Amino acid sequence: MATESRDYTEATETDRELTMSRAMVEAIAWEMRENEEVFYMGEDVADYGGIFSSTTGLLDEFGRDRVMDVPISETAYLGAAVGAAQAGMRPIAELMFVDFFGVAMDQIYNNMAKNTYMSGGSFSVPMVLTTAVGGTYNDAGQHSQTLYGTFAHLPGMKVVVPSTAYDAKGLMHSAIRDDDPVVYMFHKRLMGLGWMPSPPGPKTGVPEEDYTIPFGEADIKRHGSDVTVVTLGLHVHRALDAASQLEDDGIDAEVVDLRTLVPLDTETILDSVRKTGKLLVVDEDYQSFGVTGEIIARAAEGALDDLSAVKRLAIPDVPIPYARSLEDEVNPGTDDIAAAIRELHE
Amino acid sequence: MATESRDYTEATETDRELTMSRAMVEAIAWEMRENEEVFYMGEDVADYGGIFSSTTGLLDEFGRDRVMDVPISETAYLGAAVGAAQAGMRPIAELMFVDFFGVAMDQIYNNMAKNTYMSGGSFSVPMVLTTAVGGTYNDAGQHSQTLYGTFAHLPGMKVVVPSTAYDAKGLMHSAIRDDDPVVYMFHKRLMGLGWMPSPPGPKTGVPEEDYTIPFGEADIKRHGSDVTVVTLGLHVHRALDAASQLEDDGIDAEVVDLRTLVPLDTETILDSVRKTGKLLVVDEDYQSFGVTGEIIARAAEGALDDLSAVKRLAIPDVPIPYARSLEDEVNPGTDDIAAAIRELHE
Amino acid sequence: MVSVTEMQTMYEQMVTARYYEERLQEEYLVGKQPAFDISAGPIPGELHLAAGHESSGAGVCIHLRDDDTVTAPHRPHHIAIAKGVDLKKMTAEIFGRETGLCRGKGGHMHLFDPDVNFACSGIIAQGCPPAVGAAMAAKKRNTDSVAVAFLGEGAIDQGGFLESLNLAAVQDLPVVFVIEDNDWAISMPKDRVTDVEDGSRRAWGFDMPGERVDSDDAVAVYEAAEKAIMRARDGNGPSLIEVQVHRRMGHFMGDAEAYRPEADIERAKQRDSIERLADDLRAHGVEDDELDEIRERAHERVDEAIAWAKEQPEPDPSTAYENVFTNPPAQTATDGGANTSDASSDGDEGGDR
Amino acid sequence: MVSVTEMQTMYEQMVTARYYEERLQEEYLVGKQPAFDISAGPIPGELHLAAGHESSGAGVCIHLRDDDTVTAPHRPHHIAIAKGVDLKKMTAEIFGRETGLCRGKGGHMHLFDPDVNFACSGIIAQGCPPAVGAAMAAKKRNTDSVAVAFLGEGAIDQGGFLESLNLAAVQDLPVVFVIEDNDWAISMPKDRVTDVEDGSRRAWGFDMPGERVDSDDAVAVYEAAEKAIMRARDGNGPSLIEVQVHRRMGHFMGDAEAYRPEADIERAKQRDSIERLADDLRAHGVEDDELDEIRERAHERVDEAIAWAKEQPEPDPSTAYENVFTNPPAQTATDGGANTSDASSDGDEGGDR
Ligand SMILES: Cc1ncc(C[n+]2csc(CCOP(=O)(O)OP(=O)(O)O)c2C)c(N)n1
Ligand SMILES: Cc1ncc(C[n+]2csc(CCOP(=O)(O)OP(=O)(O)O)c2C)c(N)n1
Ligand SMILES: [Mg+2]
Ligand SMILES: [Mg+2]
Repeated sequence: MATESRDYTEATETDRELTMSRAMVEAIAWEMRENEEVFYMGEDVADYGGIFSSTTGLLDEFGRDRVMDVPISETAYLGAAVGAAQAGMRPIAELMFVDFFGVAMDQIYNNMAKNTYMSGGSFSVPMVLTTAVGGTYNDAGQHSQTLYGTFAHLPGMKVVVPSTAYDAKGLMHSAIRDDDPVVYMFHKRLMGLGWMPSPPGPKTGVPEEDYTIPFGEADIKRHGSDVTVVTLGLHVHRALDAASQLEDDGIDAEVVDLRTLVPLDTETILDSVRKTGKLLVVDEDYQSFGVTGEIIARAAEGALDDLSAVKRLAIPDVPIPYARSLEDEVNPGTDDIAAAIRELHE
Repeated sequence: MATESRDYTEATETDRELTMSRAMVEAIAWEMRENEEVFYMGEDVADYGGIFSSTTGLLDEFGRDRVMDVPISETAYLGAAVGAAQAGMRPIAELMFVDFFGVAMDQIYNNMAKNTYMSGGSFSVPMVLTTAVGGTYNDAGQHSQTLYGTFAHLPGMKVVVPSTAYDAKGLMHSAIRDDDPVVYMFHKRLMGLGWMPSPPGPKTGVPEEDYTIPFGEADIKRHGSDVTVVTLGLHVHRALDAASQLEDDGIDAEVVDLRTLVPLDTETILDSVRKTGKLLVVDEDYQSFGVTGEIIARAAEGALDDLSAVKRLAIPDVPIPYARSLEDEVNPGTDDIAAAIRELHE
Repeated sequence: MVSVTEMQTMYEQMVTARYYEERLQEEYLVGKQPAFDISAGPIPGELHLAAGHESSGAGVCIHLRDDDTVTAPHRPHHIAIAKGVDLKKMTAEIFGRETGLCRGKGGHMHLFDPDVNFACSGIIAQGCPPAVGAAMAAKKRNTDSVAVAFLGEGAIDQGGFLESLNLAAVQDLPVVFVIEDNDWAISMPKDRVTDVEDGSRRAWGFDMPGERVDSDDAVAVYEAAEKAIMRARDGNGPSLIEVQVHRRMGHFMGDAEAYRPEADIERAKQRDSIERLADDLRAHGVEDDELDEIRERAHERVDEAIAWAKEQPEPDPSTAYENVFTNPPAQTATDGGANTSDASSDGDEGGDR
Repeated sequence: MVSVTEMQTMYEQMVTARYYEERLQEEYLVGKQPAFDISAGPIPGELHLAAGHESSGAGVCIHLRDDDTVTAPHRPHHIAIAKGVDLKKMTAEIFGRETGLCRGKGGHMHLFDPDVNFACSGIIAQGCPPAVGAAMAAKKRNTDSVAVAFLGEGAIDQGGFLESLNLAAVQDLPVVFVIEDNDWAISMPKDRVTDVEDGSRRAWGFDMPGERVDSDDAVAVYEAAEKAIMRARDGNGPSLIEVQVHRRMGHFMGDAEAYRPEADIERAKQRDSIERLADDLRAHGVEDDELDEIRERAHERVDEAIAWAKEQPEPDPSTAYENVFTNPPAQTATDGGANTSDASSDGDEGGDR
């Protein structure tokens, strides 16, 4: 599947810049206006507006019936979202931190993800599961994971990970309109929260009108010819920074933002690898049995002869530690990425 | 880590052959006799003896206090096992089917797996989580999964998958004696149940005395020079059958039984791949973001130059369907493996 | 008050369910004798029969319409029949056929019929949250539809059920939870797993009405269910009902019940709700002829469904790759389909993933 | 009946907790002003302070011994202090230092002290099952140790808590569940998430005694806890207690509480359990001097702990790879440690994985 190869700066060619959080909410509000069947439920999504500003302002516009605070009963309310979706509504249900998936995974992976298949297609589950992911602010092992691989591994869910406001809005429109369950994972560090400063990258120009971004199309956020860096979420920005650093040294890295893990855009990865011959995969999830392994495997399956070197950076199979020195050690940084690209280039 | 390269038939060089279920139970009973702190809890593990005969006879010998039926409250009793383990006991807790993990995953991956790390090592969690895995008997999407990758991906658990009675006993002794949480995944089709006939492979000779098998040592179940087949669980036997079929055609496949996913014996894989240059990974879990990807990635990282072809067979990212024709289609069979080896060999 | 016609309807559903399972049992054992092999024969996999549970399905579902939702657990046939699930397609599904309710993908524990809003599933208490969600949808849409979640007494210790009680209560949702208490959860008697004899007491802690029907008298079930369902339909919120039923067989086919006292098996077999309802009907002046007629009609319908199902085609292997998504992505997530050389030469199936 | 000495002990624990958190708040805000940045300063990450909860920790833990187990939720400091967790090491942990309780790996939500069998964690109701397990171990070993699980009123809707009640009840385990009802779960008031005003009613559905202490009077908490803990210690099974406490601050630092009515904040601040206990002590003839002395001693201890903690070394990055396992496998699971060139040149850390 050829990706529409959009330059990283193109999206910013509009006057209006939004944070990722505002872009997400804009899409949700638009869909709620259009379609009465869309509603949002989660903990602290009404008056609070979402701990990570995923629902700011929605209560005021849509009222308590469509923006619902629910008990701390993830099994009950995520499962209820499945039931409402099977009845034809379009619930958006928020799991406050992805780290909490374990209290409700049965409803997520057995009902939400499988009911379409197991019913032979006679039921659909058109719901969006929104959830905050990621570390970098020292919240330790139960509040800092991304768990990208955990969700992408289990069939039946589409899995979306935006890295910019532009992508966040388009992917949210697509997610709500999709007739299938979509897990929409937003990285806290990219949301543009006042109390958790984002890097400059995720705040981009965002068109006022609604638009969709198709699932399964990776986005080449930087074109380059020497080394392919495949990544997603926060690490798109770290990879871009690393690539900039290396420019002066004449190393030209290509940065592929996966944007969706399911479906996965294998072709864009292969095209890039065929060009550069060198693959670095950067992930904020645990290293083994996850995203990095899958990307490398696809490259090996599809372009083994073109591949001269592979490498990966991810959380090295340890829970996320609390102390700053420890978390920084295990979460791949810009310097780590630059060093890895350099190593591959040699 | 060099694996003790034991011939597949060696284990059978003893008079006494046991089913995998009896070998497992023998190890558990031995450890319960030795150590009063070991106890077993789960649903239907007392009078019933375990739905898959994982506890046959234990109630009679050890009584209800040490072989405990518990309410259908996986969160409560698996979490209780963590608490008892942290208090210094050595619980074995059974999750009847691995497919049910979703109702209790928080206790499994956040408490059982992480407390050692998050306490900085001041607590240990010496427990074994036993669970039945696998399909082939048409029990559909909520009772036929292996979920190998799901467990291996999350750090803090050792993950064990025996394929023979000999391995099952040794790995069980190791699991109970280990000071860390061990997820012990036994494949229903290998247990030697009267009502679900096993292939001949898993029933092997088993020494009467206790013995351990170290974690992190793959076992080459068949030596060969042409193609490396890396697999585990049920598919060890399918791979061995496929290898036998191909012998006549002069194709000499090596079959590596991983035995433990965490820790993973990368060196044995690499040694084999360096020798054959060709890698087939066969898995009964979902294909993407799981075991097959990880093994291929490790081979690519460690032996890219030696690698001339890779291939994988796994459940093709669909829930496990019920009907025989459908389940057979998605679960890699002996013929599929033989065809894949042949293809790689060409 | 129950009418004689309603009693006849319940009777018909109950004898249909009983005979259906007797026939299923026969078919299930084909290929599994003399040695029982769960994966052999025309119906492989687990099979949980509900003989002794019939009053619950019939007594509750008689109050329901097609637009009301029912979720059932792993022991679903009597409920499905009472809810009006298409018997032929359901049977074809159990036989794993292409024209089954789920195209052969679900099997006996996973029967989905959108026409009557029925679904069942295999994990304890799993249907409770979706039933709450169906009720939530009904409330949001301002319809008077209701939802009913069935579960076994072994499921009342499972978090998902307990959370559902609270969510339903605090949002005043039109949902009724029905516990089928057959005294056993596989091999575990109720008193080994909870201190509460009357499972409807679980409702107390959530400020929800709870009521226990102490016998599997279909008319008593009818009355308790009527109250709860009307309460829900009228917008007055959820209820919990426990119904005493009996497990006349092993937990699943092949369960020898070595753990179960002989006397308990005998007791379960003696108290048959179907005979009891027949007596009630006779007491209301219904002739034996009429009862025979009902039974014959039921048997015919069942035999026809089973005969039809057995003629249906097995699903083509390539359909295994379909239905993962309603809107399949334009590209495949894996190279799935490559497991057999046949499948990979068929260019089509990869598209639907 | 509570003795004056016990009241003094509770008072000391309560003022220690209050002052400790006041000091933590100061330290937490270092580097976070003028613009609040959760990841800046010497104490990054979330910080949940328990001002207004002190009576609960003190009134319960005064009945506990070191060999009794306590699990606490995300708001743990007052409980940890009352349980006797090492204050210096706990503080060093909160500052993310190498000599902290968890070598800097846990932080404020994950304090583990094996010496007094204390642990806390960050996911709702997560500590309930392990407390049940500690009680199970005590019963199996025939000791008279007990376990106490603390949770917030927002946690009484979570399956893990509800399942734990049942498991504890059916096995008659020596465990006490203590709900700290501060009226709020972050921004959600209790009546938005459950219909039950008195959380101790949750016990009814499991045949367990439940009792609510309607004010945050430490002596009243003492009495309810005494009864429950002695019941458990004497082998008579579990209990559930709900204690009314007050949240004097935002849910976590940085929470502006825009959702919270001004009057509610005022009300929470007025009713201070520490002042109330001081009055009680005075009524029992304890002089102001003595109270001042207790407070001074508490402040000194806190200041000392904080000063000590701030002098402790940060963990060496290489220690991030340690402690995944107690018995690390001989080989590494990944090539972890390769994230920085520094680490990968250090041959040691790979061994401990
Ligand atoms: C979460 C979960 N745990 C365990 C099981 C295995 N299991 C299937 S049926 C059953 C017993 C159920 O008993 P009950 O709810 O009383 O229903 P009954 O079978 O008696 O109708 C168990 C333990 C499961 N399916 N799901
Ligand atoms: C399973 C789960 N869901 C949600 C959260 C997020 N969360 C953390 S604290 C909290 C509110 C807890 O309220 P309560 O139990 O009353 O304790 P309080 O904070 O008031 O002391 C929530 C929703 C979580 N940690 N775990
Ligand atoms: Mg039952
Ligand atoms: Mg609270």
